[in-house]
Amino acid sequence: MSMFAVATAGIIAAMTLALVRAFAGPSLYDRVLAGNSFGTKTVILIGLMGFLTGRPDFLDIALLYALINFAATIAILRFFSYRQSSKTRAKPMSEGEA
Amino acid sequence: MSAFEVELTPIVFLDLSLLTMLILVAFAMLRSRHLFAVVMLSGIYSLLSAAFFVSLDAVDVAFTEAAVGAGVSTVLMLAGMLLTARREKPKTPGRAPVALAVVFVTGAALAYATIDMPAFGDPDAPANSYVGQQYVDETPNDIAVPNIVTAVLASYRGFDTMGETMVIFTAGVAVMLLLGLGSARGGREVSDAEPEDGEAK
Amino acid sequence: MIDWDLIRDLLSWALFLTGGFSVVAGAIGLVRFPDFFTRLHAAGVTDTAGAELIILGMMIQAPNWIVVVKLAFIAAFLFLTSPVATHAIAHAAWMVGFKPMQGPDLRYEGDGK
Amino acid sequence: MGRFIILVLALGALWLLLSGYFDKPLLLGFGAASVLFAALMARRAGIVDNDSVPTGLFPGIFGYWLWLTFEIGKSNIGVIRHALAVEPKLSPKLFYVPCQPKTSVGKATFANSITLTPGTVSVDLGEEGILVHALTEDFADVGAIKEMGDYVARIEGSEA
Repeated sequence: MSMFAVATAGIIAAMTLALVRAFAGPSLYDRVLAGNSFGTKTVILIGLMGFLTGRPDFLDIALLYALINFAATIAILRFFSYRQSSKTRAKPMSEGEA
Repeated sequence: MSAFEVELTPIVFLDLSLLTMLILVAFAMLRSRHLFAVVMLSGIYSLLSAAFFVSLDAVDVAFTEAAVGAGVSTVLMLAGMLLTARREKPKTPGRAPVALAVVFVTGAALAYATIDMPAFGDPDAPANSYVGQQYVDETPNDIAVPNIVTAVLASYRGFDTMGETMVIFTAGVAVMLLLGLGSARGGREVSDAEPEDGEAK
Repeated sequence: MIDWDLIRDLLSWALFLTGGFSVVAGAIGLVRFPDFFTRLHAAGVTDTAGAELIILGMMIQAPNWIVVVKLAFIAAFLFLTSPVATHAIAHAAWMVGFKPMQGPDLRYEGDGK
Repeated sequence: MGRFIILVLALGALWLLLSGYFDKPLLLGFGAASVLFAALMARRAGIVDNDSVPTGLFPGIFGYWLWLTFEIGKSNIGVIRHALAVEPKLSPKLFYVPCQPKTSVGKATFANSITLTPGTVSVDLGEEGILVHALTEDFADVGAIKEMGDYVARIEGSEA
């Protein structure tokens, strides 16, 4: 039982728990949070995987994942705020008409 | 050809748990009627499958999966959500025996086909026994690119991946046009609608 | 004569154990805590203590300097981006009108008695 | 122009450290070309300013990071205790903290430091300061958070 296996087991357990939160919700933002947290765990998992197989050369991918996970979270939230602002802009107009 | 000898290393446990999580996420996506939840779960699905690709040594596929699956397609699906409702219409429980039968027959055929496959990493497998070793040996001398996958794709297979190269070339040209690199002045001057913003910056 | 390999192993065992423990504890908090804003704090534990400790443990075990450098970049990148992502989620929820639970009896504001 | 040179040097160092090639002319040439391309694009987009190349923060930021690491460690223990407690006694609280740093980089550093220490998350930046959500009353320690802001204000330098 190597130390990397122990850490990997911890990450897998935490991933399962994050999945529970992503399934349960209840709100949209809970799911985004769970997804972001899941991404961080994936980054560490890929790093650990390299050490488990004795070839820690795949860290470039972990680095790329860290970048993409961040960019994707920001993109999703930008999208929500865009949707929200278009909604609030539409609202007073329809009220004014009514 | 080779008997299945399953050695329970940590990597096997890792693969098993990744696959289990993939199945769980897939079922949750099928069950959920909340479309935003489905989009977020599909992002998680991409992350999981990318991790699984890394475990299978398919690093280049994992790269693509991470960029396209977890990044671009999530945003595209969200953009698609703008055009539709937030919840899926409840539908009558599945009555599609033909579809189910097709899925089962295809799945069984695929599972049957894996029996003939050589074991993972078998030195006598077709993939390892013909010219593969030669490429591995010669690439560092032929081309000064350290990544053999890149060298094979861009150089040795330059002709049969011509279509692929064309796509990349087209994408590059499109990016250059968007950035305005073609014009001598470096793009048109674009002024902001509100002058206050421009001054504040 | 000091056995450097043993010290290295012991050190990274300690880092992996504490790091793995923090990751799991953060995930437990992510599931257990009552509302969205409190869950943010639990996710923060995973992102800071958990991730950085495990990466530090890997750095100690790295076979050559380039692996150390890459791990250092991952650590620095998580250190710089995780608060931005957490804040972005919190701010987005706040702007939409999510109100956090407040006070020791976990009541929403304006919820009445 | 000074900032541009610093950006090129930083990107070049990043490329060298991540690739690990020091003796292959072809690859080094590609690396130099990509570094220059990225830097020129950043310049053309007009984002080579104090926000993206915060030269004012150095070198004081290293001491601050060291100090922050200990703060993060302390508050992590607190949050983990609540996460694993049989009956967690949470008392979430929203409150404003005055924001001492004046530059945009300083404000961002301060707000991110608040978020980075578990137990407190910065939610919004308004006229009254930074709106902070804390997990319990203990974490809602305005004095300690203000201390952090003072530290950032000391090292932030000027906007120029």
